[in-house]
Amino acid sequence: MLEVTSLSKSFDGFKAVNNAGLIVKNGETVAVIGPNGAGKTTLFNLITGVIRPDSGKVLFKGEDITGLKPYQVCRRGISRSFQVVNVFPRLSVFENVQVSVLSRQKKTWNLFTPSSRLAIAETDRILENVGLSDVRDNTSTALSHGERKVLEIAIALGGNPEFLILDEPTAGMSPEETSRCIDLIRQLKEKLGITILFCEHDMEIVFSISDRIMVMVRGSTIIEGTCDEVRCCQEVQDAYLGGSDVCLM
Amino acid sequence: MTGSFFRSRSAWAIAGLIVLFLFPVFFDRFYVYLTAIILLTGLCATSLNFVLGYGGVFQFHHAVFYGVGAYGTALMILKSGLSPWLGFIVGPVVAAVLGLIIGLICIRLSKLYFGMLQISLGSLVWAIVYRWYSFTGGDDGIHGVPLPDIISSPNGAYYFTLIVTSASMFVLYRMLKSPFGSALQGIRDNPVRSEMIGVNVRLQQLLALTIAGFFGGVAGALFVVVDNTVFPDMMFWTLSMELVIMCLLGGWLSYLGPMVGAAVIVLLRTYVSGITVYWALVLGIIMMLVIFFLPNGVLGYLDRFLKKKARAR
Amino acid sequence: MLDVNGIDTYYGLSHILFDVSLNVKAGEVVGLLGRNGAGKSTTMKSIMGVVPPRRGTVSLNGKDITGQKPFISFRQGIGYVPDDRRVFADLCVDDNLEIVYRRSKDWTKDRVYGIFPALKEIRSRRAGHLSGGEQQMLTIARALMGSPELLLLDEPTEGLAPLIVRDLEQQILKLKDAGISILLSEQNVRSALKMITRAYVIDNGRIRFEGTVGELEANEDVKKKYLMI
Amino acid sequence: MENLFGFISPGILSQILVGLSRTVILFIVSSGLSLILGVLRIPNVAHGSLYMIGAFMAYSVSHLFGGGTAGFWIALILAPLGVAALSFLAERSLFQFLYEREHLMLLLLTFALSLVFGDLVKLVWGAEYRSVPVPFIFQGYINLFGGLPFPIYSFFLLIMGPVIAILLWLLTNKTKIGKISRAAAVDREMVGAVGINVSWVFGIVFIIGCSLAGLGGVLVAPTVSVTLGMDHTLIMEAFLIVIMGGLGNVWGALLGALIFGLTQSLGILIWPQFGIVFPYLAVVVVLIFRPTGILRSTW
Amino acid sequence: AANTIKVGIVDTYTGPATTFTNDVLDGFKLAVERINAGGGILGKKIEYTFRDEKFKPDIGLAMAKELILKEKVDILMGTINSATTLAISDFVKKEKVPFFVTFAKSEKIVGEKGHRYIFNMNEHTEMAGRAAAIALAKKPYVKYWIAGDDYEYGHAIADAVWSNLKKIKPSVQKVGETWWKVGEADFTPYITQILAAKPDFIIVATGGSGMVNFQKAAKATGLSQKVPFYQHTATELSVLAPQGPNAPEGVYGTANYFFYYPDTPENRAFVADFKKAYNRNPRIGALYGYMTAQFIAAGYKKAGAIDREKLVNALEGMSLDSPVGNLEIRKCDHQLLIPMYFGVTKKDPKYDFLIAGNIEVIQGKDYVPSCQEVLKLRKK
Ligand SMILES: Nc1ncnc2c1ncn2[C@@H]1O[C@H](COP(=O)(O)OP(=O)(O)OP(=O)(O)O)[C@@H](O)[C@H]1O
Ligand SMILES: Nc1ncnc2c1ncn2[C@@H]1O[C@H](COP(=O)(O)OP(=O)(O)OP(=O)(O)O)[C@@H](O)[C@H]1O
Ligand SMILES: [Mg+2]
Ligand SMILES: [Mg+2]
Repeated sequence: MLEVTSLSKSFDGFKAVNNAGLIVKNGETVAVIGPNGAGKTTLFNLITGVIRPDSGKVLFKGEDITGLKPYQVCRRGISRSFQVVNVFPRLSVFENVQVSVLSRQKKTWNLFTPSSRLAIAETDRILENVGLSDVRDNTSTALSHGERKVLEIAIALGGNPEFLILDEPTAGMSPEETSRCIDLIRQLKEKLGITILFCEHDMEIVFSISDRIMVMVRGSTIIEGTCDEVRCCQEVQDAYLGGSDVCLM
Repeated sequence: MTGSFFRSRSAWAIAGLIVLFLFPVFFDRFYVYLTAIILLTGLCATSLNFVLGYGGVFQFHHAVFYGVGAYGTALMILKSGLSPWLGFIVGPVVAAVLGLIIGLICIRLSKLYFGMLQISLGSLVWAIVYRWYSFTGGDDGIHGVPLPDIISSPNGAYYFTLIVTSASMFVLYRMLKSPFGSALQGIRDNPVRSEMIGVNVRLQQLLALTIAGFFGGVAGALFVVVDNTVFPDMMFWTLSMELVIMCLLGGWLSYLGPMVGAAVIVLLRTYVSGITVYWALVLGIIMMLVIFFLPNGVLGYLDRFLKKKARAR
Repeated sequence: MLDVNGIDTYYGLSHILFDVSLNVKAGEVVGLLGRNGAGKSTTMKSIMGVVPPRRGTVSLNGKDITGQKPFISFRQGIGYVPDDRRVFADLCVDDNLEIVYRRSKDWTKDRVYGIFPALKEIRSRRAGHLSGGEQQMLTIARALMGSPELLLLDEPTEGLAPLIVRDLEQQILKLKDAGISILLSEQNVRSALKMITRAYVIDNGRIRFEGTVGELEANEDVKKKYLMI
Repeated sequence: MENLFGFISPGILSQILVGLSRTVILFIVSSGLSLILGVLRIPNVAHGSLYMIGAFMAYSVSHLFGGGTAGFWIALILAPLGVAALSFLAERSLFQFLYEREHLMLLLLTFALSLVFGDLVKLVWGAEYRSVPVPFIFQGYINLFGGLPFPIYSFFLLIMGPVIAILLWLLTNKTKIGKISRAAAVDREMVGAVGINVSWVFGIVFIIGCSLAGLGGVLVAPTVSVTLGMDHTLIMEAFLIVIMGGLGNVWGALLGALIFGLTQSLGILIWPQFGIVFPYLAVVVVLIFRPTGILRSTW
Repeated sequence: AANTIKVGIVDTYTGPATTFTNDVLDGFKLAVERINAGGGILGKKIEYTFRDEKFKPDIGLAMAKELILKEKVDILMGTINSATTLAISDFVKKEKVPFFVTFAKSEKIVGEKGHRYIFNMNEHTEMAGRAAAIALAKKPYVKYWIAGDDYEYGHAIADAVWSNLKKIKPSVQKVGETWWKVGEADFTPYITQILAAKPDFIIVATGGSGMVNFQKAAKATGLSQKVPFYQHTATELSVLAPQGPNAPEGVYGTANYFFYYPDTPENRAFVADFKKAYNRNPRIGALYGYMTAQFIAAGYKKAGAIDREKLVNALEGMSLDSPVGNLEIRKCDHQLLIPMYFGVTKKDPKYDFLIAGNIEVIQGKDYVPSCQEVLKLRKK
């Protein structure tokens, strides 16, 4: 479904992403792991058009989407969440998601129908799915950190994506919230058939939900493979896991 | 619950309109004139706030559209020989087109840069109007614009202003509550995220700028109706600053804030200037007090106050 | 050295901390554990003076520091590492360290780079462009520059790669050996337990448990109820 | 066409030199504005008023000391100090509490302040035009290329410009207070949490910026009439210059002032009818090609 | 309001124009105090109220409306801003309220846009231009350069001087023009440019604070010693006094009034009164304000009733004695005919600032456009 080939991006001469490659097949859940500063977030930014690559190609469903604007990428069915919480602070939780839904329905040019009559059912369904119905009318700033992270995902879901990119979805969540979040991701994958690309530092999560893992170090892909392949690979151990006990799990 | 809330809101609007309609019956001509000025200035400020408060765009030279709307109307009436009513359409349309053009040039820029580039472009427009004596009357302006009979009397002008202003305010309100308005507010709060949910941020903002230009132009056309004159000062940057101040003073996050701000400024100007020539000093001090004690503007404060009361209940 | 005595803290109208008391003795690493929104960060902010408590007292080495400005707290030896990595985005890494108020010459840039060698390599890069993990290191490094006696670490491992987390755990223990007392707030209890000697468990703004690591390990009730493990 | 040749032949060089000297004052004032904008994020509309107050103070001081050369030199020291004192007052009593507010709100506040200052000047100095004589040693002119006169005072200005630019650059980029203020511009609370008394840092930066406005006022005083309303034209120009150069960048302010000053003087020679549009056109062109100003801004 | 005659004043009391408008107001007040002290007009006292329009026409117009509709003033007076004046003019025409223009210089006020209710109490640009042209034609200069503020007033003055000069003395040539923006602070670059063209004489059409600024630059660059130049109001006290002894000598200028000229008992008395009241010498505006009050009083007296129409009728063609001699309000266009003094700046041991010397008097009727000309303009 998504094919990234030899993508590169440098900032002031520093190669943040260097010849990275990645393939995600339909229905898969793929994790990107790598040390801090490996270029994971930058890779996601390149795929979604937030920044333009210096070279390389991104193919989505066989079409070239390299260098498209974020909104164009989004309209092709790719949604994402951000590492740092990035929601609409002055809007309510409901509105946060509703805007996303309306945008997907191409209704943002509608000047005269009140929004309050549009896309209500769908927005509520998404909120229900992610478990935010209770705080539907709060403004997003009044949410706890974990809830805001979930709202992040909900906004992304508003775009009814075929392909979802999540940047450290559980960072900063408590164990309880984390496990809820994992359930949610599983549901998305299984019930809705969404293809997911995510990055995460919590290896338990990575190994429990991903089909395949890509390991990035200093901007380049060093290995791509199934959990087991990656888990005990020496390079990965050295560069990232640092001999933690995951190999035994 | 939302239903009754909405009903009460329209009830308030209708009550307000009735009062305004009866105004000339009970009040002296001067107050009618003053109200007309407040209404049209408030419309101008509201149209600015459409992009400033709701769009997060630093539209620092909105007066250009006000002025161009006025000039467009006045020149159309004076020079074209066509029906004067046409002027009231041409003026705002020209303002809208200008809004689009200036928007196209500025749109890539953010915040303060946007504002300053707009001031530059607006000043170019101002300079042309100011220097093009043969067409625009130069810095003396155009005076004594002839109007259709029914709106040339003070009351006629007032009712025309009232009707056009309320219609415009209604349309603007509907737009803000539409998906377009939601997207616009989303862009204000978080442009990056908006783009990521598939909103074409630039295009959306451009449309907003065009709409704001149009209604700024409408306000300008109304000025011609009420005061029969136009002059280049109408598009000088100081007036733009004043409009921004109206928005902030009244409350730029509430819909009627700019209207309230306009009323406050116009009334202060009228009444304080009768007492002292140092009215700018008084105005300045009042503005400071508002900033200190009502950080969300007059209406912003009222809003919050009422909400708090409602919650307490 | 640090004594927090019955503080109550509010954000505007919302009451967040209720009668929170805790203490950190010299050379200790004390954990402040609890789930999201429990009030860990708020406790730290109250100690630092960022969000002054409305009631209760905070004292450092017997001196009352309740509600004083953060910069004074810092000058008296409290280093603060906030949870939301607030590096000075506009400055390079070096300058981030340089502008810190220096109480003494104990900690130099070189010594700090010794603890975080990764930072040395990127010393001239703009802090705002660093990755999340790099920023996290920088904030800790920055706090160290002030030669603190007490370090408030608010979820230092959030978003860090496992390798770095392990490194960091080592570093924190090193800091402890260097005589710095630490108050550490963590979600990641497993990681925290490796470093701390004592722990407080906070929930809903109230201290629910206080005891040594051993006591905590033994107390299944608290672990289940408040820590979800 | 005739016009065109008319101005090239007899010394366009001297024309440019003269154009340069006039940019100095623009630069000094805008650099102060840029400093305040870049660090404190205050779009200080009252900056123009401080420039005007500086000029009026220069008048009063030089008048007090007999209106001669000595008076001017004393004014050169005292008037910026006076403006500094005034801005200190404003900072401690107003701005100090409002740094965290929206930029637009600060704009509103400074606008209010400029209204107040404007009327205060009228109250204190009255409505008369005031004039400060050119200090004796700078009186007169010398003949440059082709016998064209160049006022000696302008030479003085030409030297002042770069001196101030270098001092300011050193201040912002090489001193700790400069770095602190750049950090504080982004995250004030955190700067406090690493042991720095931000409030004072901001205060100092604000005062330095404002006294530059005062200095500009003193320097301009001998060449113009000191009047009410002299703040008005200046402030807009200063803002455009700052934006053109890149917010918060000292060299940007210098470059912006140069572009502004030169397009202004040369523009009028080329097309007298619409001469006033040239500086604005320059801003438009610059911003279209460099949307955040010519040099790197701190925003 | 029954026992008073109410005069409303709208003018600019903010910014550089204040230096002129304050004098208008003070001159007016002085006359009003006298009139009231002498029992008022037809037993009624004059009462006045003034507004600061801040040089903004929209505010000015709103204030005029407020004064007429709310304060119900009998007479309106002001302003220094031509655009404001024209906007108000259109309104007073509808409301039939007499409006005395005290400082705006646009020719349109009594020309093209003139009407029954408007009175111009000062010279307009065309008049100033003619007066200067009459005097300049007698000078030997041939190669002229024209420079000025790039706005209506600057261009109007320059055009008026030039077209009239060309008419009177066809041999003059224009070698070039320079226009700078209003509020220009530093004129050195323009002066260099002008000097390069080596003209015989420069017509400088600046207004307001630009007058002083230009003179300072002329002094600093030595222009005033190299090429003589003319500025309308260059010799006026408000331009020369602030510069003290440092103002350039040899600058030609025209003005309606000096406190030291004409040296007649009437003027001396007026100056003494003014000085006593305000502790400063009266300037040009003081005369306009003073005479406006005098004409209002005399007009009502002649009309015999507090009636606007009668007042207008009474004022048409009326003449009064003034500090500068007998002045007439012309019937056809309501223009005050007032002498113009063409002079050149010079030092005088009596004062610590420069004054006008070699004064040539040009009588009002000699430099005002003829009634036919005005009527032709009005028909347009
Ligand atoms: N706009 C930028 N300018 C300069 N350098 C940048 C920029 N964005 C990222 N970088 C650099 O690129 C590298 C990769 O950053 P990125 O944010 O992609 O890392 P990451 O893999 O997401 O790390 P983490 O897990 O810590 O979030 C970092 O070293 C960072 O400093
Ligand atoms: N600025 C604020 N205004 C209002 N409420 C706040 C603010 N900051 C935090 N809160 C609320 O205070 C409570 C405690 O927050 P705090 O940040 O102390 O939790 P925490 O234990 O640090 O959680 P986490 O592990 O998610 O960081 C939460 O319910 C949060 O919603
Ligand atoms: Mg990342
Ligand atoms: Mg926290």
